[in-house]
This record gives sequence, structure tokens and C-alpha cells, in this order.
Amino acid sequence: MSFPLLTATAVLPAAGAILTAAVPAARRTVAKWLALLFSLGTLALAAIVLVRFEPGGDRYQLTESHSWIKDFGVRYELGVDGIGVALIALTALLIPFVIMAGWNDADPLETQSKRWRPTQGFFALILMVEAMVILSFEATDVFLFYIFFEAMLIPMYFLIGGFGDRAHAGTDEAAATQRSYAAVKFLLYNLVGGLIMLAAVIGLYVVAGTFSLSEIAEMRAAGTLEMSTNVERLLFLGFFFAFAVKAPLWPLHTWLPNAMGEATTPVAVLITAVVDKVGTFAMLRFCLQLFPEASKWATPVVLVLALVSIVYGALLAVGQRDIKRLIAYASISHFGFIILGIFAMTSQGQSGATLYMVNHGLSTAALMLVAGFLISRRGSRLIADYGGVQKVAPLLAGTFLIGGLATLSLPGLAPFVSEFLVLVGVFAAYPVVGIVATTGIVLAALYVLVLYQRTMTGPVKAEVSGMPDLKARELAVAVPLIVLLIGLGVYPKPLTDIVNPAITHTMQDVNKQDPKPEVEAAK
Amino acid sequence: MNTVAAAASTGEAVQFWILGTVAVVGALCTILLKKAVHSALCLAGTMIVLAVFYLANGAYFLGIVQIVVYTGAIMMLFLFVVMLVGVTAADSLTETLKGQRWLAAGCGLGFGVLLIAGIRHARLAEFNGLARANAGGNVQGLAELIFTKYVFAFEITGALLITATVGAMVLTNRERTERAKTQRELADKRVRDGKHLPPLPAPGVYARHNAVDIAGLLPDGTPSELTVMQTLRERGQIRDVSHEALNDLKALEQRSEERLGRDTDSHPDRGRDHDRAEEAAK
Amino acid sequence: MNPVNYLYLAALLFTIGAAGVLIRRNAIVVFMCVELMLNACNLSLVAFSRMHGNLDGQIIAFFTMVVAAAEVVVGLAIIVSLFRARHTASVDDASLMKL
Amino acid sequence: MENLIALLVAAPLLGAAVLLCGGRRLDRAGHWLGTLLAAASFGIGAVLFFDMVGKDAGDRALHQKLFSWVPVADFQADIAFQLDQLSMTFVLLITGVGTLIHVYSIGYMEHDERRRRFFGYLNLFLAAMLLLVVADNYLLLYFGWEGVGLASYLLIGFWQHKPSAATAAKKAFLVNRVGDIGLSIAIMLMFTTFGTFAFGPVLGAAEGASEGKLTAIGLMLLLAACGKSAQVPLQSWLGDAMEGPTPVSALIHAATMVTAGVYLIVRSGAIFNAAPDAQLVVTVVGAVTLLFGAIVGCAKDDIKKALAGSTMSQIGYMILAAGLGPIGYAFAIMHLVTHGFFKAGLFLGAGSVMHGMNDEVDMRKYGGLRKYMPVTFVTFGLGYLAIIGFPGLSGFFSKDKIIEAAFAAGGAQGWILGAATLLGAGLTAFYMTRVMLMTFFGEERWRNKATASPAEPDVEPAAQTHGSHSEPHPHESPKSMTIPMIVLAFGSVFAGGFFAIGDRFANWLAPVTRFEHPHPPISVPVITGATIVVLLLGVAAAYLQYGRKPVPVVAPRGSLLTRAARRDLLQDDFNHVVLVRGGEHLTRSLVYLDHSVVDGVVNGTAASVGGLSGRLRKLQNGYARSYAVSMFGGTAILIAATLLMRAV
Repeated sequence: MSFPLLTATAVLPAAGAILTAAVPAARRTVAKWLALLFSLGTLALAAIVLVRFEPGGDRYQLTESHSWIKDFGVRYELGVDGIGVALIALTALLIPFVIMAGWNDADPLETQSKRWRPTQGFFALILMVEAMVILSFEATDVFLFYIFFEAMLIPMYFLIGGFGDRAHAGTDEAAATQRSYAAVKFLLYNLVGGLIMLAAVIGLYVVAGTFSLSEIAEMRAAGTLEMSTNVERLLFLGFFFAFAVKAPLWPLHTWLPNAMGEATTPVAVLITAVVDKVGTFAMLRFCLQLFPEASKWATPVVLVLALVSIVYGALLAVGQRDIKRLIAYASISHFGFIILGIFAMTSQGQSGATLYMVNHGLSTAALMLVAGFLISRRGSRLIADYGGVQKVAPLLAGTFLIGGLATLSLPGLAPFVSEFLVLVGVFAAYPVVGIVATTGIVLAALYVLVLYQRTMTGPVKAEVSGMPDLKARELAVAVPLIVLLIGLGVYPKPLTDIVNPAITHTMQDVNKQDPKPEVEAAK
Repeated sequence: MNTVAAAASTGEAVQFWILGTVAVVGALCTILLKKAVHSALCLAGTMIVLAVFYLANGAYFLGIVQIVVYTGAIMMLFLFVVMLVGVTAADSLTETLKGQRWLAAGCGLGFGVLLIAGIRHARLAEFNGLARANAGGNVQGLAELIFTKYVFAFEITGALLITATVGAMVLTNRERTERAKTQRELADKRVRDGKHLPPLPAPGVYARHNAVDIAGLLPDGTPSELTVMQTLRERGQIRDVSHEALNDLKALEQRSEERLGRDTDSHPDRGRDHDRAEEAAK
Repeated sequence: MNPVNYLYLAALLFTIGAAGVLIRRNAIVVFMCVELMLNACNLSLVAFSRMHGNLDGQIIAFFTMVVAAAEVVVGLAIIVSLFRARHTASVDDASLMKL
Repeated sequence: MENLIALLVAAPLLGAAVLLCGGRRLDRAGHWLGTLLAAASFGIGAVLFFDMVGKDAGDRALHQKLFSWVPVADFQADIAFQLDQLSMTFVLLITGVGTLIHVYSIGYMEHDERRRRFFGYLNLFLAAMLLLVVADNYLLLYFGWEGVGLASYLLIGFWQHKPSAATAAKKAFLVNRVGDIGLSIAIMLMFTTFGTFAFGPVLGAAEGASEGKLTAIGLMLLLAACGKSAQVPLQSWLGDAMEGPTPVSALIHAATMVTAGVYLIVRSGAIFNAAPDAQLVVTVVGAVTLLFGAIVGCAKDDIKKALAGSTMSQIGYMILAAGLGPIGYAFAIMHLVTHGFFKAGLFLGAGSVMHGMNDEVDMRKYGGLRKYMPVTFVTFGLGYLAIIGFPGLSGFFSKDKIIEAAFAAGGAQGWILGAATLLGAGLTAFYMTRVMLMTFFGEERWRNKATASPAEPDVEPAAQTHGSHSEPHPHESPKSMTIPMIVLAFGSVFAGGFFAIGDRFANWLAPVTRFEHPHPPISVPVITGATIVVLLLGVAAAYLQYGRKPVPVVAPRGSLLTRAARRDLLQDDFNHVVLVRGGEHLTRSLVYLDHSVVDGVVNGTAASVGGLSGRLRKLQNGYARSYAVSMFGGTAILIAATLLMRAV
């Protein structure tokens, strides 16, 4: 029995959460440093996982398996494939930045007593979310996955509802109501999805008699798994619905703008860059692996919905007045790309989608956090309240621009690689879909540049004139992200090397081959 | 007669039909009469009837206990409380909750029908009678069971009773926060307050009527509340000196004067008295 | 006559008592109605004991009485203190049990 | 040798990185560093060039693979370079002109506190442009392609406090993005057709593919070219791009970036050769644009916008030539190079003029400047002669060749294209003469009337030097600005002849682009003669209008065509009405829909549930008796249920 590395990776942040929450109210800073420390520790563990993982090796590695609920054959089974490793790395990487970015977001206001407790809770909850997300990336037992998939809603709910964005229009009461509205909306959407998924999970157990991915895969391979077409389709829909809500896919997306708009910026990043990835990840791991036929059956509809998400999200982003909502809709558009890539059922598409999850995490984090710094300076989320920032705070503007360029997937920055892979993958299988999807490129450029132009350029607005440039802490957040974006944009090979084998497996699950080129090029 | 026939005799039947009717009527009165006292009395009646039925069913011990404990103790307790709360405090039977009465009636009706239907449905065997059971005497039989089979339940009921008494005391006992005032202090207080320096008039001081709950008349004929005991005053149970009372009072004086053969104007003060009394009557 | 009639009578009394509980507002009367219901039960118990020819029914009835006695003591105490507190014995006045 | 290629790109990239991240401490030396690195890159280019010349024509191409970029299954994109004669030509042009313009900018941007960043952007542009031309596969080319787009965005919007500049930058980027769709779709098509998108394999196997696919690829590449090279219908951004500092207009929007489209088409020659339909479209686009640009150029009073129109038109020539296939490729590139020289020279001249005129750009407020800025006058004049194709100068050779090739296209197509090119030559002569006359001749219209600059006071750094807006004091620009102009003037005089004699240039490119001699239906001297006649006509016409009569300071209303041409032939108005307005309406209605319908459904459900529970809440009235009733009823129901169970 080797050291349970995966468990440790998830337990460490959980322990950190408990310790952070236990810090006495007055010792706020201690709690912050504690949280940061634990998140860094998790990052270190994730790095070890990354190193210990052999891309060429078995599909699931570093596996752990203990019997948990005997009567229902629920097992505590952990294991990671390339996709899981990549996403765990992303999560562990982003959390420290999230914590650093939110360093002061949960501090008591002047009106509140200095013994205000929730500051500790804020960081504790973030760590708790991290633990849950990591576990759901690791779980190879459907039931276990379901538990963490749902459990992460609880800390998220409190993060959204409990800690609002300090920069809001209107009175505190109005902000509070909007915030609780957003939180409840988030919770309800995901709970409904989770409920339907629970039904499907139980149904799966009834059909397969086990929750273990590996066992089900074996049964499928041996042909001992009798699952009628209709049953498979129903179960697929059950799972897919939950993931589509989480992802979010049009038309189940409306919770995201509210949640991201009302929550503090770090939490917004947490939602879109980390938590939502669980949805797309689960599509790739569970939907395709458990219900290959149904997945293929549903492909046309899913592709159309994804297309709608891409164009619709982008267009709405153009129409937004609120910076954070704009970024939220942009994310919806990007999630459309991810789902498109997954269901293109080509190596390029799926591997591109996986890269996309990672890169979108980085790019959105960069853009959103810098936007957060901007908002915290002016105390407004409305684009119209800014202008000419570039003149007073060039660093801020520069980092913001790079984040934006990453969002519009400029070559040389990480998202370009993934987006192009997705497009190529889709185009190879469904040319028309691919062509329509490319319009997303232009729209992305439109909303990013409009945002940049209205906030950063033009004559300097009076309210903006005194705005300080990025401070050390903020640079410590922005610069590493940008470096990563550029690094992965120019040399993504390490990532693709990890991801590709997993994708090969997935392609085998749905037993699809890449379409062959028309003429064999003269190599 | 310590053996009860399995099937009830005709005598018992007659008894049942007569007393049963009484019991039902009593029950109905219990819930329909306005005054709590009347309800209580009707209930007591019903209970006595039930006691008789117990006896008829060979539960001699219970029958007696029913009379002694229930009708004797519990119902009296009820009456005491009723007295405390106010005998004449009649609560109006007008329903305040909307539809409550109809719902209650409906539910009750349905419930009763269902119970009866259930009993009919249960197709019970005819009675075995208590002949054997009561062979060694009903009380002995009960005692035997209580101290053997049901001993634990019995002990527990003991505990329960103790708890109940303690509880009752705790609930009703009002903690005295300060020492009771002595006569002297009370007197000083009266002086300080400045009203009623003389002691309160004893009930019916100036009374021309012998009931504690009727205010006596002041010399000028106005009734004085002070002459009625405090409890009744608080409950608002003062019967006022009604107009008739004053009238026949006047008549009385009239007659006495005629008998004594005095003319009215020879007693001017009395005439004044009359007028004032009339005014009071108005 | 079939002694089952005792049961019918018991049922009748019980129902009347229940209805009383629902209709009356005066706590004391409500309480009396509860007693009435208890007695109805006792009657049926006694009748049962006669049917089955053993005394268990009477025992139960006996315990019922004891419990009823205890209950009356406490209940009346409650009523009294309630009356002291708010000078009324109406159960509707104690209607704070809502949101 | 191969490793130098990477260095070629790395040098300016390093410059960009250092300058942009370096912070204020580099403000003093930054521009020197930038210029130095540009020059270094030029030096490397020269070294590679001489090495290449040393080899014999067959194996002059160099290849270098740095590392595998995006490997996924069959999709293998490498960071790999290829340096053949075509790339080499561009490398020299880019680094050469680039270096000159760096030097020029030292003087031009002297008083801008953000000069360091300006040089950083310039270096970034050089790196991206070099990457574009030395890439050995289309994806890497796309990398460079978007890179130059970014650089152009940053440089057009360099004076971001000017809303007009920011808007122009955004517009340029967006229009380019539309073109980029073409490029990306072309790459996807290549991937699905050939399973790769590296130059060698794709172009090698081009004949193997079905013509339909090739036509599609060709058209998509053309779309990309239109975006980058400002060809109809995606030309609208170039005019606005003149918001950028003049050196930028010279380097990016005249000499190098805008010619990337030509490079793309010539580079993909093999595909176009096999797809005649695509070629036809290319030539049509070229012809239309060259006339379009010329007409626009005739009407503009803003000197830079006039030159921009001319650029459009000249690139139209190149695209047209590139569309003619092997007979045209070489000439397209040749014209591209010569155009690089003289157009850059003209722009620098214009910059120098503005520098001396308080950044006045309206030619109607110039006039008679030749006395005040002789060097500018001479260099500008030489550039002028070159562009109109004055016999003996660069433009003459390169343009004449294209006209010949156009006629040689054969059939009606040949005649039409030839006619178009001839007409274009005439128009070129007209509008350039117009620019020349309005700027350097005639009476001094800037005298004793305040030149109200359209831009805010601190727009161009030069403005701060001659602070006030009163009467400008025209003066010659500093050495750092004149020297590059002189060098470029030399280029624009001699380059054409040097290239054209004995088809030296064509033969140099032949290994890459398969050169064929054009055989026009009518003899070459006749065409040459016709060209000269046409351009003389153009000059004459311009002289009659602007040389004889005085030029009104306020532009006359002009004919319908003139007014249309002033507004870029209404293309922008069309875009605004159809795309911008339509888009705004679309987004607004979508926002409403998202809120009311998509979200409304959910909120509606929530609301109804809330209302129901609110009504149920009333049952909790707090009266023990009513609770008792419900309990009682419940008991009754239970009994009923049990009875029924029994009964059943």
C-alpha cells in the first residue's frame, strides 16, 4: 500500500480549511497566510502527482480503492488519467492566485466590528471548494463523484451569497438581495441538475450493478453489460443535463452571469475557471465512457446547442454594460467551444477541449482578476464609468489587455492552441459546424476590444484620474498567469503529451477514428 | 352477583338504554352549555352513569374508583378551578375561527361514523363473561395482576403521580418576592394613599339586601362598589341594585309610614331621602 | 341485548368529547371534554375485558384513570397559571404558535 | 547557418520583451536598443542573403525545426522555419525598411514620453512580420499573421487618448479578424485535404487534390489576403489606420504588413495554379481594388489618407499580378519591393511635412513648401516620380511588367485587366501629382490663417515643440529623419532597374514561384508607350486642376463621385448601417430575450412556487383548535384507510 497521494492532495486543503476557520477572529492575517500556505502545499502535492504520472502508462494511475458502502457496492476509488491530472494541476495552480487576489475582499467594512468572523470563513470555504473539486476530478466511482459533485455546491453557495462584490450599484440592501438571488439561483440550478443526475446514477446501478467506472468498462468490453438503447439514452440524458447545467450550456446558462456578477471577483474566477470545469470534465469522462452510443446519438443536438452557446454568449457579451457580466457571457461562449470539441469525437477536438479547459481557466483568471483589481479601485462594475485608465495605470491596462488577448485567443497565447485544435477537430468531422464556430473568433475580438477601448483608452475620466497602478500583491497574481499563458501558448507540448493518451482512450471508448485526409500529402 | 353473564340480561338492556341516553345527553350538555359550572355538573353526571356501567360490566373496583376518584375528586377539582376562574364567566358560543365549527362537526360526524362502522366491521365474538376472572373476587384479581404482570407500569405510575403533584405545585406556587406587609404598614399605606382612610365597609353595611354580590347603598341611595368583596369586584360579578329593588324599597317605606301614621311632610329629611333614592334609581 | 352496544356508546361519547374539544374555547371545558374522551375509552376497555373474560382491560382502564388524575392535576395547574397571567381561560388567546 | 533564422526573429523579439517589460529606467536608452536590434536583425538577414547567393539556385532554401508546437494525433504543427528566396526577399525588405524607420522614429517621436513603448511595439512588429515570412507551415504563418495584426493594433492606437485612434485600431483588428477566419478555414481545409499544413507537403501535393477543395482553399486564402492587404471588400480599415504615428503608416501600412496578403498568395502559388477559378477571383479583386484605391486617393485632402488610398491601389496591382499565376508572381513581389521603397519614402516625407507644419494633415492648408523643406521635397519628389512610373525609376519597371502580364492573361480577361491596370496608372499619376502640387507648389495657403489642427494639442509630439496653433513655421526635419528618407529615395530610384534588367529578380525567385515569361497579345513597346501616354495624361489633368488654378482652402462640394470618394465610396457608411447598427439591434434584443424569456421561464416557476407556499402559510393560524381539527380529520382519514385496507 503506497502513500495515498491523491487523497492527500484533497485532504490537505480540507484540513487547511478547518484550521483556517478555527483561527480566532482578531487574527485575520494569520488566517490568510495559513490559507495561502495550504493552497501552496496543495500545489506542491499536485506537482508531485504531475511528476509521478506516466503519460504512456495505464489509463488510471495512482489509483486507490477501498470498500466504503458494501451493500451498494460503493467504493472509495480514486485515480487520474491525463485529463484529470491536467485539471487537478490547473485547480491547485489557480487557488493560490484566487486567495492572493481576494486577500482583502472579505475584510470587515468600517461599519462592521473588527471582530468580524467571516474573513476566516471566506478563505476556509475557498479551500473547501478546492478539496471538493480535486476529489471530483479524482473519483473513478460514479457515486463518489456524485457526492463531491454535489458537495461543492455548499461552500460555493456561501461564497456567493455571503461575500458580495463591494463594488455594486445601489444600496447595500439591494446588493444583498441581488446577491442572495444569485446564490439561490446558482444553488437551485445545480441542485436540479444534480437531482436528475442522482436518478441517473441510481438507474446506472440498477442496470450495471456497480458504480465503478473500471468495472463497467470491463463489463462493456466483455459484452456482459446489457443496457437497452433507450435506457442508455435516458441515463445519458440524466448525466448530461447535470453537466450541462454546471458547464453551463445554452439555455441552462442564466445562473452564471448573476453568480459571477454578484460574487467577489476571486469567487467568480473560482466558479468559471475551476468549478464549471467539473461539468465539461465529467462529460468527457462519464458521458462518453459510460454511454458511448447514446453520446453519438445525442451529438447533433449537443453540437447545435454548443454552437448556440458560442454565438449567443459572444453576442450577449457584446451587449453587456457590466464588466463582470461581460466576462461571464464570454465564458459561456468559451464553454460552447469546449463542449463542441468534446462532442466532435475527434482526437484534435477532444484534446483541444481538454487544453481549452486549462487555458480558459488561466485566461479567464487573468482577465477577471485584473478586472477585479480595476473594479476595486473605482468601486464600479459599469464599463461606462471608466475611460483612459491606460494613461494613469499602464501596468493595469497592459495586463488587462494581455488577459483580453488571451480571451480572444491570439496566437502565441495558450487559448489559441486549444481553440484552433477544437475548430480543426470539429471541422474535420462536421465542416459546416466548424465554419459557423469560427465566427466566434470575430465576436470574441469584438467584445474584448470594445471592453478594452471603453475602459482603458480615450480621454482620462475624472474619477479615474487618481487611480493607482498595480501593487506588488496584484502583480504577483497577474504576472505568473501571463507567463503561463505565453509559455503554454508557445510550447504546449508537455500538456498535450499528458492529455493525448487519455484522449486516445476516450476515442476508443466511443470507438471513433479521426477522418482520414483526402490525399496523402507528400511527406 | 359477582358473576357477570356473558350475554347481557334484559334488565341490563333496559338499564343500558335508559342510562345510555342519560350519558349521551349529559355529554352533549357538557359541550353545549354556556357556563363552565353547568358543563362540569353534566360531566359529573355522565361519569356516574359510566360508573354504573362499569359495575354492570363486572368491573366493581373500577366502578367504585370511578365514583370516588373521578366524580369525587377530579370533578371537584374542576369545580374549584371553575370557581377560581369565575363561576358565571360564561364564554359566548359564537365561533371566532372561520369554518371551525363546521369542520369540527364534519370531522366528528365522520369520525363517529367510521368508529361505529369499524366496530360493526370487527364482528366481535360474543362475550366470554368475567365469571372465571372474577372468581377470586374482582379486586383480588386486579391486585394480582397489578403486582405481578403490571408491576413496572404500576411503579412508573407512582412516579408519574409524584411528578404530577410536584409539577402542579411548581406551576401554581407564586414565589413571594418580599415579606408580607403587616397590618401597621397596610394602615400607613392607606393613609399615604389618602383614599378610604376608614376601613372598607363590611359587606352589606348599608345594605337593604342580603347578598354578598350586591353593592350596598350609600346614605344618598347610590350603590357603593366598595361594599362588595374584592374577588367578585375583579371578576365583575357585582349584581347592581336594580330598579325594582329601589321601587319596592320605596314601597316598604311607604307602607311603614302609613302604618306609623305619619304624613310625609312631617319628615322632610325622609322626603329628601326619597327624591335622592329616585334619582339614584334613574 | 348485545353488549357490543357499550362500544357504540363509547364511540359516541368519544366523538362528542372530541367535538367538544374542537368547539369550545374555554380551556376548562376543553379539558372536561378530554376527560370525557378518556372515560369513553375506559368504558370500551371495560367492555373488552368483559368480552375476553380477563382483567387486563380493567387494569389498563385503571392506569388510564391514574394517568388522567395526574393529567388533570397538571393541566388545571397550567390553566390556573394561564388565567393568572392573562386573566382569561380562552385557548384562542394563546395563539402565538404561528409564523 | 540555419540557426541564424531563429536569431533573425529572436533579436527584435528580445527587443520588444526588454523594452515593454523594462520599465521607465529604459526610457533614455530604449529607442537606441530597439534600433540596434532591428539593425542586428538586418545584419543577420544580410549574412544569410550572401550565404544564400553563394549557393546555386536549386538548394538555396534553408530549413530549421526548433521544436514540435502542437502535436495531436495527425495534427502536427512545428515551430519550424523555412528561408527560401521569397522569404529572403521579404526578410531584407522588412528588416531594411524597418531599421530605417526605427532611425526615423528616433527623431519623429523624440518628444513623446512613451517613445520606449513605441519602439517596443515596432520591434514586436518586426518579430511577428519576420515570423510570418520565415514560417514553414501555415499555422506558424497564422501566428505571425495575427502577431502583426496585434502590433498594428497597438501602433494605430498608440495615441490611445484620442478616441479616433482607439476606434481605428479596434476597427483594423476586427476587419483583419474577418480575414483571419479565411486563413483559419483554409488551414482546416488543408488539414482535412492533405492531413498537414506545412508548405512543403501541401504545395507538393496540391495537384493531387480535387479542384473544388483547392478553389475553396484558394478563396479562403484570398479572404485572408483581403483582410490583411486592405483589398475590397475588407479595405475599410486602412484609411482610418492613418490615425497612427506616421512612421507606423510608413512601415506597417505601406511597406510591409499590408503586403503580407500578396506574400500569402504567392507563397500558395501551387494551390492557385491548380484552381483557375480562384485565380480569376483574385485578379478581379485586385483590379477592383486598384481602381477603388485610386479613386479614393484622388478625392482625399488628408495627405496620409491620400497616400493610404494609393497604397490600396498599388497592392491591388500586386494582388492582380499574383492572380495571374507564374507569369505574375515575380512581378507582384518585385512591385511589392519597389513599392516598399517609394511608398515608405512618401510616407516619411509626409511625416516630415506634418512635422514641420504643426501636424497639419490637410493638404489644402499646405502649399509652396519646397522652399522650406528641400530635402523632404526632393526625396518626396523622387518617390512621386517612382510611384507614377516615370520611365527609368523603380515604379516604371515593376508596374509596367504587371501591366504587360495583365494583358498577357489572354482573352477578354486579359484585355479587361490590362485596361484596368492602364487606367489605374493614369489615376495614380493624377492623384500623386495632385498631392505633389498641393503640398509643395502653389501659394502658401498656411500663411496668416491659423491652422486649426483637427487633433487635440498634445496629439503628435511635434506639436509640443511648436506649442501654439498660430501660424506654423515650416522647417526641415532633423537628420535622423532625413537620412532614412534619402536612403529610401535611392531605393525608389534604382531598385526597379536593378531588379528588372534581364529579369534578374524573376530568375532569383524562379525556384520558388516558377517564372514564365508573359506573352501579351500586343507587343511590349506598345504597352509601355500606352502606359507613358496615360500617365502623362494623368499628370496633365492634375496640373490643369491644381497647378494652374489656385487650390481653395475649403474643399469645394465637388461631384457626386468626389463626395462618395471622400467617404471611401460609402463603404464605411454601408458597414455602419448594416453591420454596426444591425449588430447593436441584434445584441440589444438578445440581451432582452435572455433576460425575459430564457431567464423568465425559470423565474416564473420560482415565483409561482413562492406564491403557492405563501398561500399554504395561511393554514398556520396559530389556533390550537384548528390544528386539532386537522389532526382529528387526519385520524379519521387514517381510520378510513385502515378500514378500506381491511375491506379490500
